[in-house]
Amino acid sequence: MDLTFTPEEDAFRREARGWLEAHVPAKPLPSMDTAEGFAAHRAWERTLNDGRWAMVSWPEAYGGRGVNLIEWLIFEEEYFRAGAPGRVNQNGIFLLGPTLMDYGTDAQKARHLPRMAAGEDVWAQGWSEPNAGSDMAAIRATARLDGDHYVLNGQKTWCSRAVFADWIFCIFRTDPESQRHRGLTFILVPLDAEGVKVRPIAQLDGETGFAEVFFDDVHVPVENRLGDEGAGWRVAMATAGFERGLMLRSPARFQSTAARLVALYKDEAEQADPALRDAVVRAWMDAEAYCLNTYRTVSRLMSGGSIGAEASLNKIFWSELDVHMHETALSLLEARGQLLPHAPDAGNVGRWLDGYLFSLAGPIYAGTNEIQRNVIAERLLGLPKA
Amino acid sequence: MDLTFTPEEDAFRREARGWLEAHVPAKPLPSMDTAEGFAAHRAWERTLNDGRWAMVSWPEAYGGRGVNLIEWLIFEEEYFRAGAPGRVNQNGIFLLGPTLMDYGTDAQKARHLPRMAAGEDVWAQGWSEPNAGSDMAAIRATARLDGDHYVLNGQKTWCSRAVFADWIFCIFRTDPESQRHRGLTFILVPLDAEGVKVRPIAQLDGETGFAEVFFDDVHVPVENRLGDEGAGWRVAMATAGFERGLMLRSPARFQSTAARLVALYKDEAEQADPALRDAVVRAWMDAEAYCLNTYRTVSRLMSGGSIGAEASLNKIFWSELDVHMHETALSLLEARGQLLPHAPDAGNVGRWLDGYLFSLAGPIYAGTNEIQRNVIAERLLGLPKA
Amino acid sequence: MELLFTDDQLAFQESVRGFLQKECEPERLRKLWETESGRSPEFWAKLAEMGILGMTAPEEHGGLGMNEVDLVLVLEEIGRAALAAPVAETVAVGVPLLAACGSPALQAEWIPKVVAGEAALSFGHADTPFVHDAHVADLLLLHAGGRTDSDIAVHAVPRGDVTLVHEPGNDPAGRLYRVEWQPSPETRIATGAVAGTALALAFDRAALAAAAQLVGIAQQLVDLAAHYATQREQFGRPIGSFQAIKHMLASVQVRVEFARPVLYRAAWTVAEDTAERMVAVSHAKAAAAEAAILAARTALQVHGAIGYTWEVDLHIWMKRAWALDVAWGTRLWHRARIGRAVLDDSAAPSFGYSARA
Amino acid sequence: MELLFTDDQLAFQESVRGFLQKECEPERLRKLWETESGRSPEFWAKLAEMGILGMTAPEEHGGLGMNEVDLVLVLEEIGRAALAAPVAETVAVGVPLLAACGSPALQAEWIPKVVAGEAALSFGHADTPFVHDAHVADLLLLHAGGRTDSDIAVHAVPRGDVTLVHEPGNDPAGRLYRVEWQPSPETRIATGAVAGTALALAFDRAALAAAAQLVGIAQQLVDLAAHYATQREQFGRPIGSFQAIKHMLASVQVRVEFARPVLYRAAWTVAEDTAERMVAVSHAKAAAAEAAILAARTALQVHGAIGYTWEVDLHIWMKRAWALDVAWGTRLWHRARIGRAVLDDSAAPSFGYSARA
Repeated sequence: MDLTFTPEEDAFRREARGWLEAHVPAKPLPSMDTAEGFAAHRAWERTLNDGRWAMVSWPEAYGGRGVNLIEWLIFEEEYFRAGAPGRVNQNGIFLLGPTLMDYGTDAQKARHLPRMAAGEDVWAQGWSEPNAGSDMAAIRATARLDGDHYVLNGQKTWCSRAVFADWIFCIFRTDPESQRHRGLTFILVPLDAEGVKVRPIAQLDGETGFAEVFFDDVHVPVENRLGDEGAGWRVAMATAGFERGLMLRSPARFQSTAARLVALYKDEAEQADPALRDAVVRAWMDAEAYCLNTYRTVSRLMSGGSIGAEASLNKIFWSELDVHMHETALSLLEARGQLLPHAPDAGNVGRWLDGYLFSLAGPIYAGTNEIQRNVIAERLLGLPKA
Repeated sequence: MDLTFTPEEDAFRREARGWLEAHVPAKPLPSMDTAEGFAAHRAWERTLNDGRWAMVSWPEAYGGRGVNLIEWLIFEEEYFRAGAPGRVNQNGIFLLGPTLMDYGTDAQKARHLPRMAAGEDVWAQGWSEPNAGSDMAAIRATARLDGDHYVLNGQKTWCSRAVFADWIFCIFRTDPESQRHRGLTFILVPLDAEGVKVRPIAQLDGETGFAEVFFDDVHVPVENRLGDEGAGWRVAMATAGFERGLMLRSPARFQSTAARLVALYKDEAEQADPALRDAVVRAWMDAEAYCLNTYRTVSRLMSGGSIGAEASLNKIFWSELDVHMHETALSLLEARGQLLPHAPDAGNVGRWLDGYLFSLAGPIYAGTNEIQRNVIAERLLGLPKA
Repeated sequence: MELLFTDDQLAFQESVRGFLQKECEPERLRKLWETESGRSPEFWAKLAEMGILGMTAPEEHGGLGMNEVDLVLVLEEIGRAALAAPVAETVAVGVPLLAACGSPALQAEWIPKVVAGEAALSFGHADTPFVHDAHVADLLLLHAGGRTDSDIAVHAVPRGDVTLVHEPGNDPAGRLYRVEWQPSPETRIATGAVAGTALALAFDRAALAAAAQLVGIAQQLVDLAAHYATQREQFGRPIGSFQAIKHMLASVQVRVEFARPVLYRAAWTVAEDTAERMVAVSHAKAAAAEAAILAARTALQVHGAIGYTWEVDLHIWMKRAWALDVAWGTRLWHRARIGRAVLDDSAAPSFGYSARA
Repeated sequence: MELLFTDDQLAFQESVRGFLQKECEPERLRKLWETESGRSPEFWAKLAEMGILGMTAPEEHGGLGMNEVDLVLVLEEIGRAALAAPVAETVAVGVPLLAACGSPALQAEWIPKVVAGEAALSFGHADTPFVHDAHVADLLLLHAGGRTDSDIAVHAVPRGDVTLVHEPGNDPAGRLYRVEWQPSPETRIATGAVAGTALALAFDRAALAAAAQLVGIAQQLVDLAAHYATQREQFGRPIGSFQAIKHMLASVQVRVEFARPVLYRAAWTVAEDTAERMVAVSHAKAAAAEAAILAARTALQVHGAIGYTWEVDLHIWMKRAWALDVAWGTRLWHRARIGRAVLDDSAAPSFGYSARA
């Protein structure tokens, strides 16, 4: 155990911090759920890529820096400290990219990875269907092999970014006789293909971060299949796997929220109810604990360890922490906390309401916390299936 | 709605308060889980009965005062305010007594009620068996009709008071072919009958409030059956019914604990963590809410209403409240809270530890809170059975 | 001693519920949001026809002369319907305050209009930053001066004489305004101790009305989630058959059910203006808000992603819960008020248990 | 940067676990309770043989010269076994304090005896009312004076020279004593800043040791409950197949798992005596205690009535959890200490996120 950063790690941090200080936009970009904001975020991805900071953990051959996971954590810490924009292409960079490196053909890698890195192709993900949410294996959308093409039919939903994205990755049922997680195939689909219809889904705040995607006899070439036919579940599980999930929820995200909460508390301390002090301390503690646990996990992975059902512990911890932090902030803000960001008196506190609404999705997406608790109970604690 | 007490109610309260002030022992009695304490508590029951305060809600014909439920609440308020001893015969007075009045023959009433009222017969209850806890219908102990006797075999457990009690009431399976809650019969058994063996169960605090009771060819006359053969489940449900359960958990019990917690907080306020102030307030609020809800329920019952699955809401509320109050007290007491009552430095705070251990049984006994949540979900909210 | 509503009170609640179910279903609420004011004069007139707007008005002004015990169940229904109209502001707070402080002429001018559905009121208090639905209130009752000082006064100011700054908030059913205005002798309707007493009572009435609505909202959220859980299937069975779903909804129902008697008792203490009023109202507001906030979280979790969308109605009630939670004192504010009475002043007796013999 | 134990550290943990499973099973613990001291000199000698008692002793006194990172996993196992012996007091706190403040002669007198299993130590600090297992400690290290004033001192007092007042507590595995004694120049081993620094460090070592044991206890409680839930049948199936049971145990495991890295980091800050030590130790103690207390509640609920009995072993660990929860600072005490650093002094950097570039 050695909890000091090495000189090399410090140097990497300095380099990242310097670049980010020089390049992070001074003003926050508009929401990426608007056309204007999406374009601005895509431009930011290009800027990152120009500095070779878009995918630091990718191999250099694909435009990354090939850094290890500790360095990736350091980069994320600097990224959040700098208040840099959200990653509009996170589905591509963190989920599909690494999966392509593992399962893709050379042609697929050459075709997709550079454009993904450069922000030229922004990727949406299409996991869920209306009747396959928590029950992810209940997929019904079909892909029928017809010569050198697949013909796609069906519907995907909760496809984040799909309104403005260029491509989507999905799993389809290629064997109509198959049940559950067998007979599925992982396919990459351009969102401008004929027969694809994207319907934005308005969220409860009125924004459209999600969409439904309808496939009506959509033809895609066989080359768009990732992995073998019928292996879709395994490829999808790899995509959703722990290391990649980790990248979407780096500790710095929660530590930066905790730091903002601490600052808010200091502003409000005089009039705040004394009970809130302890709530702020707990939020800070849990953000630290999440960070420490990630360093522990990463240390283990770097020593050849692997991670399985523990990912479910993580999911529960960060999602509950995120809700708790935002609830505490709203308690501190009292009536002001309900103002929308553009209200005259909202100042800079309107962000907490936005963040609260987003945090409430945490215990739901990426596998509800109920599903995660089943996984922990059955796989880690050995309790019998129902 | 009228939340003032009537002059008659006030007069009843005055009378009860006066009698209790004159009669409640100045020093707490020893634990009723010891032989000495049991005797002292039995003597207290006699004193109560002499003043006709043992069973205020029983009809006058059976030695009670025939008061209504509001007056019963008033009596309990005064009883707890006066710090009067726990009721060693509560299983008899509050559970079996009213059931006898509903289901008993005249001979059974005449034989049991006066002796119960006078504390001459103290009753234990025998609901559970080792494999019939939450799953109460899984009863295996048998009663075989043999001429004018039943022959009892099997085992009951968690029989509170059975170590020193005189009688026990149980349900037995009279139809060996029967399943679940059919074919059961409610039978009254003297604990000194031949073939009855009582084994005390030590609790985690070392006291023996429970016992196991073993029946080995125990013969009891047919007259000891309460209700019809095969109707045992119905009679048992009546015994455990809401109104009777209410009597075991009168609001004053929790309000008196809340009042002690408030007093403790005032003593400790200077050095107490500010977060505990809010915890004390919440405890006080919930004790009040439990009281108000009881007055509401009682008002409804007195207007001809009835109560069903709502009893499960009650069970969860009071048991969680009781744990919360004791946890808060122990938080206030810090290291001192772990001292046993006889420790030199325990002063009068050792009672909180005792109370905490007892409170932890609340979410378990009388139907675990998990069972209660099932009942609420299925019967009140209409969710489907699994 | 009886903690029970009369058959008449329960029957009126039933009829209000039926009326609101018919007139105020989510489809209409959504259409209202798209109008400029977000409120409907036609619907306001229907509320008058139902007798709701006249409930607290004195009989001499055409009202029903009822009190908070009569009103509390109606306000629960208003919460359950997520009604977008200043009923609480007008009926629960405005009319009683006007009746207590307004000159006979002022009362005669305004109260009959309210009863007829031709005017609405709202109320601003220094302890809360916003005035709710001020844009559709014809007359604003406003607190001037501090809480207890000699300058304290109640003013009645027509909307045309103030400047309203709209503060867009999360809940379309209750718009928030900062009111900029100048107190003047012409608008002043009470001063000194009379004003102080009336303002404290009006604040408690507003908090009580919020509590009542929150109980209705909480129950509605539980019912919506239970209904959804009965329909929605995953893993080949309704999700409501999973114990996790059952237990989380059951836990919410416990909090909702135990907020009710607290609410009803608070309504009685306001109606009778007893010594326990402040503690009882704070208890009601804190307990109702806790139930509603827990209900919102749980209902969303039960719905899953679909509950997070604009097109599913769930958010209508969630937003109402979040908004009313922090209106007229947060849970912590109210618990702190109880704490002062129970822990510092020893001024709060326990119901029953502390009764004098 | 690496938050990981070495293979040697993990192997030693394994061997300690095996040893304790064999030597310290519940049957033996219960027999010990019935002895007068509740502690076993034979077992103490075995702990010495295992090398546990010498872990922190300097090599010159026959010890292994190890630090808190080496020790923390062993203390976790000691918690998991509910060991009734003053290992934490002696090894984690006493020996390092003696090694830091004791004269060479005093060290040479006592430390080899500890290493050999012939002596035990305990520690008393003014911030905590009781000295644990003082009755079997041969030498007591005691805090005299206030926290920071000029009178502050560390004394080393043989047990024979103090009066022990037994304060019977709920946990048989850790007896509580009030120590009555007179400081004298003969017993004084450090004064002033040296004493202040050493006492603060000793307090943190004690809190860290309690945290480590609490993590072990918490995991043991979860494992016991999971095992029971797999065996116990109701309604014709193992109760562990019910989602309610699954979810409550899963929720505990989350807290246990996230207490671990916090604990390990705290051990490292103590070993290195870094600027973050106090905050890290407080975090570890508060997080470990929270996990253990939740585990105790949940394990009891899973067991049902049987868990409430003396004859089932569950209470052995519950009582240990309750006792260690309030030893060396309660959760609230430690969170308040974190609060002062984070909210008042801005003295607590975030791990990684606040790193200097």
